[in-house]
Amino acid sequence: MANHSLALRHQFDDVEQQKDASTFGMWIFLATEVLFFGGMFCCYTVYRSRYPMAFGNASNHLDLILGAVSTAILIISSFTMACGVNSAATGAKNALVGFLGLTILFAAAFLVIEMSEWHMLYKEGLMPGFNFTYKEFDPGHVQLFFCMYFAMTGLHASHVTIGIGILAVMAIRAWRGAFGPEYFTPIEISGLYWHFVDLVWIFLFPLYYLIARHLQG
Amino acid sequence: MAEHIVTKKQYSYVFATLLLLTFITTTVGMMDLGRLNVVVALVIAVIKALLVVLFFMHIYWSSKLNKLTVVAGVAWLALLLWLTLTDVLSRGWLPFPGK
Amino acid sequence: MNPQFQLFPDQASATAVHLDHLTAYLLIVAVIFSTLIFSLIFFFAVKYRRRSGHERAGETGHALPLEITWTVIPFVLMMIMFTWGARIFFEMSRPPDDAMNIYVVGKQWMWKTQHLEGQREINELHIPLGRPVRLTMTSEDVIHSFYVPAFRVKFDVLPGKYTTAWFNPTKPGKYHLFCAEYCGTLHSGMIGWIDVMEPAEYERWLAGGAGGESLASSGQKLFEYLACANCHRTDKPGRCPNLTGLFGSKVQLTTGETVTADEAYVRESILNPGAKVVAGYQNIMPTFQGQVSEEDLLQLIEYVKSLAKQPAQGAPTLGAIPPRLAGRGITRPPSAPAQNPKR
Amino acid sequence: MITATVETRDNYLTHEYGVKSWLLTKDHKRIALLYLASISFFFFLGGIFATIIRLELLTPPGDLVSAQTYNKLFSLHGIIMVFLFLIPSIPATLGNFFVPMMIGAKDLAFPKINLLSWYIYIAGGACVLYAMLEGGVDTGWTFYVPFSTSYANTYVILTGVGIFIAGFSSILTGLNFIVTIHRMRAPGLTWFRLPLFIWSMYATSLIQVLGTPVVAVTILLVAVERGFHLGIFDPALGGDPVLFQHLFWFYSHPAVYIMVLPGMGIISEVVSVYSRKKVFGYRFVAFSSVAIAVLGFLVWGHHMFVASQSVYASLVFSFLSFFVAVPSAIKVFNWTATLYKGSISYDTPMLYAFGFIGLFTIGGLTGTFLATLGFDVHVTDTYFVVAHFHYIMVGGTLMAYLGGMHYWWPKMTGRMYPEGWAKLSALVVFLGFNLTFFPQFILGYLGMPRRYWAYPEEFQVYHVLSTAGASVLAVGYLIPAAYFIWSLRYGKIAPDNPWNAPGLEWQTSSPPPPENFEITPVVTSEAYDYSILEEMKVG
Repeated sequence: MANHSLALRHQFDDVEQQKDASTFGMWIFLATEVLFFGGMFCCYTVYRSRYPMAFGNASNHLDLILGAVSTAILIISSFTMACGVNSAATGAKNALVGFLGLTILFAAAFLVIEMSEWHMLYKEGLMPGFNFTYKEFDPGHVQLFFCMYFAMTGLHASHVTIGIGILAVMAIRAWRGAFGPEYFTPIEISGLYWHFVDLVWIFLFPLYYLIARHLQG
Repeated sequence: MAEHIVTKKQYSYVFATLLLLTFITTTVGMMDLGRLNVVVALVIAVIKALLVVLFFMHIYWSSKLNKLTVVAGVAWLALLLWLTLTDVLSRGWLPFPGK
Repeated sequence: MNPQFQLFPDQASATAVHLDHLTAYLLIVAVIFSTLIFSLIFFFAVKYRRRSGHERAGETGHALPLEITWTVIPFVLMMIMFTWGARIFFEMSRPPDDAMNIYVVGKQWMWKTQHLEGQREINELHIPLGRPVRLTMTSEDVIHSFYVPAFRVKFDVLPGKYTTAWFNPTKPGKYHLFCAEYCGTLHSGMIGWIDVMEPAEYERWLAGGAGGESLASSGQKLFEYLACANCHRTDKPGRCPNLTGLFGSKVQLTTGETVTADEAYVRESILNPGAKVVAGYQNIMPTFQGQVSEEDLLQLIEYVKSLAKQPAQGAPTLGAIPPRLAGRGITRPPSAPAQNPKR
Repeated sequence: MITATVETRDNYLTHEYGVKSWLLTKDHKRIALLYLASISFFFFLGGIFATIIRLELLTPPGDLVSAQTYNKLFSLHGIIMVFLFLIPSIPATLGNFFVPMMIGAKDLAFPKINLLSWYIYIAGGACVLYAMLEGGVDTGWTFYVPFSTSYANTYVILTGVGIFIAGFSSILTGLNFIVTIHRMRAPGLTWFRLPLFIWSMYATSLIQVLGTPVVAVTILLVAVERGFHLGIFDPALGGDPVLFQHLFWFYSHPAVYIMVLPGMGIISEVVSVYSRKKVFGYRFVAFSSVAIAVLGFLVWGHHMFVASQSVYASLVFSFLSFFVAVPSAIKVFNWTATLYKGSISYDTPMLYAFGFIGLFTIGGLTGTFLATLGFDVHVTDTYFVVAHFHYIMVGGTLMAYLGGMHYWWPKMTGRMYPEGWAKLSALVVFLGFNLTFFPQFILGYLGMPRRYWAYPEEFQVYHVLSTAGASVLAVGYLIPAAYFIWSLRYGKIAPDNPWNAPGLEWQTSSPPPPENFEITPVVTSEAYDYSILEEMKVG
C-alpha cells in the first residue's frame, strides 16, 4: 500500500478521475443519509406541530447544559477531523494520526455524555419501552416525544459508533503510511462522513433541547 | 478539479464561529422569547450547518456536481416534509369539517 | 341481467350515478387512446415490415410540433378528469346537514352499527330510502375501510379518531358492505349487508327492534355511572366545565388556543383530559382510557351532543333525567338562560 | 466484423474458473449473472405463491388453504416480487451488465461495492426466506400500522429486517450507476449521445438513492415499535398511522418507477434497433425519464384518498399525479412514431416491445383513472388497483425484462436462443397476461376488495377467467426458462452483433472480454446512428 501509484484501480483512467468518483460517490451516500434521517425528522415535525405543549413539557426533562456540551464536543471533533484532512493533504503523517486519535477521543466523550443522559432518563422513568412512569402533563404525547428522542439520538449514536470504527481503521492505515499528499481520498471521505454526523447533531440539539423549553402546560 | 487545501487557520475561524453560535443558541434558548425561540434556534442551526458543509466539507471549493448532490438531498427532504405537512396542517383549509 | 355475469355494479345512490358518468368519460378517453395507439402500432408494423436485410429506414420530420400536440391534448383531457373527479370527491366529502347519524365501530372482524334511536346491529345496517345517512366511524383495533360498492362509498375507519362518510340511498334492496382495508386473518369475513327499506317499513323495523333506549340516554346513564356529573355540573359552576351547549361551540384552552368541540375533541377529552384543558380550569380530570369502549365513547358523545340540542330558553323536561341522578343531589338546571354556546 | 474467432477469444466467462472466481468476482458482468440467478429464484418462488393464490380464488369459499395461509401467501408474493424481484430485476442484471458496456467503460466505478450490494441483497433475501420458513408474515407488502406493529402474530420484524437490508443493496446499485454514468463515459460520449437505456437507468438510480432510505427508516421504526411497544405510530398514544402511510408511500410510489423506468429504457433500445431508426424525439424521451423520476416523488398521496388524508392534500396530490402521466404518454407516442417509416422486423424482443407498449398504455390510462379523486374512492383497495399495477409491473416491467433478456442474451452468453420457441412464448405470455388481469378491472369496478380469501359468488365468473389466464401465463414463463438454459449448451453460437445494432455493447465480442473492450472506444456520433453501421460494414 505504500506505493501510491498502485492505488489506481483498473476501471479508472487516472487518479484524478478516481478521486472525483470516490468523493462524488460519498456525497451521494450522504444525500441518502439525509433522507434516512429525514424520515425521522418528518415524524418529529408532524408530532411537534400537533403536540407542542407535550413536547415542551418533555423537553424540560432533558439537560440543556449536557446538550450544549455534547454539541460543542462534536464540533471540536469535527474541527480536529478537518485538521486531520489538512495534515493528510500536506503529508504530515504524525499530525494526521494525532488528529484522528483526537477525533476518536472526542467522539467517545460524546458517547459517554449521551449514555449518561440516557441513563438519567431511564432512572427518571422517561425511557419508553423500558421504564416509562411519567404521569404528569399529557403522558401519551410526552412518551411520543421520548420515542422520537431515543429513536433519533439512537440512530445518531449508532452513526457515531460506526464513525469511531472507520476513524480507527483510518488511523491504523495512516500510521502504517498508507496515505500521502497524492493519495488520501479515504481520509477525505471519512472526514465527510464524520462532518455529516456532526451536522445531524447540529439539528438534533435545537429540536430536542431548545425550541420547546418554554412551552409548558 | 484542482486540489484545494484548506489551511488549519481557515478551519480555526470556522471552528470558533461554530462554538460561538452554539453558545449564543444555548443562551437564547434559556430565555423565553415565545415563537421567536424556534426561529432563532433554527436559523442558527442552518447557519452552523452551512458553515460545516461549505468549509469543513469543502463544498465551497467543490465541483458543481457535488454541490448539486447536496442540494438534491436537502430538496428531497424538503419535499418529504412539505407534502406530508400539506396533509397534517391543511385541515380546515377547505370547507369540509374535520377533513 | 344475469346476476352471475354483471359488467357494472348496482347504482343505488345519487353519488353512484354521478360517478358512473365520470367513469363513462374515463372509459371513452381510454378507449380512444388505446385504439389509436394499438392501430397505429399494428398499421406501422405491417406497412413498414422489413422486406430485405439491408433495407434502410426512412426519415421522419421534425419532432417539436408533434411533441407539443401530444403533450397538450392528453393534458387537457386529464385536467377535465381532475376537475370532474374533484367535484365528485367534494360531494362525497360533505354530508348534507339534514343527514341522519349512524355510528359505526369496526373491529377484527365485524362491523358494529348503532342508530341514534338505540338499535344496534352487527354486520348489518338498516336505513330508510331517500334519506341521506352520515356515518361517524372508528375502529377498536386496526385500520378497516367501510365500503359499499352499490353506493360508491368508501372511507377508512381508523383507531383513535373519527372519520365520516355519507350516502343517499335511492333504491331499496340489500347491498354488500365490505371491509376494504386489509385487517388480518378474517379480513374477507368482515362483510355485511346494507338494507335499504321503504321509510314506512323502516319505521316499523325501528319500532320492532330491541332498542328501546336512545343512544343519548344510554350515554347519560354511562355519564352518571362514571360519576362524570360530580364535576361536570349543570346546576352551578363546578370544578369542571359545564357541558350544556358545549358541542359544536368554540372552546378557549389554557394555552390560549381555540378549538371546536367536535366528536374528536370530546373523545380526546375523555381519554386524554390533560391534552386540551379549558381556560380557567385545572387539569384534574383522570383519564378514562381502558375504562370505556369505543361504543361507550360514542354514547357519551351522543349524550354531550344532546345537551347542546336542549332549548336555549327554559328547562329540559325532567323525564329525561332518571331518578338515580336526582338521588345524587343533581336537580334540573336553573331556569336562567342556558349558557351562551359561544362561551 | 468477423465472427470466426469467437471460440478462441478470451471472454469474461472463460477468463477464470471455479466457484471462488464467481463469488469473489469484481467483474460487473459476472455480478450481473449472480444477480440473474438469484432474482430468477425469487421470481419463481413468488410465482408459486401467485399460482396458489389464483387456485384458491377459483371458487368463492376459502377451501384450498386457510385464511391465515392465504394472507401469508399474498404478503410473501408481494414482498418477494416487489423487493426481491422487480426492484433489482432490470437494474441489477441487465443494468449491471450493460451500463458500463453501453458507455464504453471497463467496469462500474465501484466494483467492490457492486459485489457487496449482491451480498447485501442475498443477506436480505435470506432473512425473508428464513422468516418464511419459520412461519411467514401476514401483513401484506405494505406493512400498514397498527396491524403490523401490534396485531399481527407473524414474523414481521424478521421480514422487515430483510427488506431493510435489501434496501441498502438497491441504494448501493443506484449510487454506483450514478457515479459511473457521470464519471466513466467513453471519450466523445456526451449526455445527448447516450443510449436511452442509460438515461432511464440514471433516472432509476436517482429514485433508488433518494427514496429507499425513507422506507428503510420507516420499516426500522415499525420493527422498533413492534419490538419495544413504543407508540411511534400507535394511535393509543397519539401516534399517527396515517403518518406511516405517508412515509411508506414516499418511497413506495416512486418505487413503481424504479420498476418501470428501466423497462422503458429497454423498449427504447429495442424499438430503435428492430425498426433501424433513431428513436423519435430522442431528447423528449430522455428528459421524460428524469421528469418521471422527479415528478414521481410528488404524487404519493394518491394512495391515501380514503385514508383520512385532508381533502386539501388529496386535491394537491391528485392534481400533481396527472403531471406524471404526461412524460409517460410522451414516451408511448414517441415509440409509436419511431415505427413510422421504419424497417421493422419481428424478432422476439420486438414482439415483447409491442406487448409492452400495449399493456403499458392500458396500465397508464387506468393509472390516470386512479389519480381521479372521485373514481379512486370507489376502486381503491379493490381488484381494479390490483389489475392496474399488474399491468404496469408485469405487463410493463416483466415484458420489458423478458424482451431485454432476449435482446442481450447473445451478448451475455455468446449463444442464440431458439427463435421459434421464443416467439411462441412471447405470444403465450401476452395472451395469458391479458386473460389473467383484464377481468380484474371489471371485478374491481364491481366492488371486489383486494386481499380477500373468500368472496361472494357473483364475482366467480371473473375469478375463473383470471385463474385460467394465470395458468396460461405460468406456461408462458416456463418456456423461456427452459430454452434459455437449453441454449447455454445447444444454442447456435452468437455473432458479435446479431441484430446489426449500433450500441457500443455490440461493438465488442460475444461474450465480451473481461475488460469489455480491447481498446477504449471513442464515440463520434449520436445514439442509434444506423448510417455509421452501414459505413463500418462497407469499410
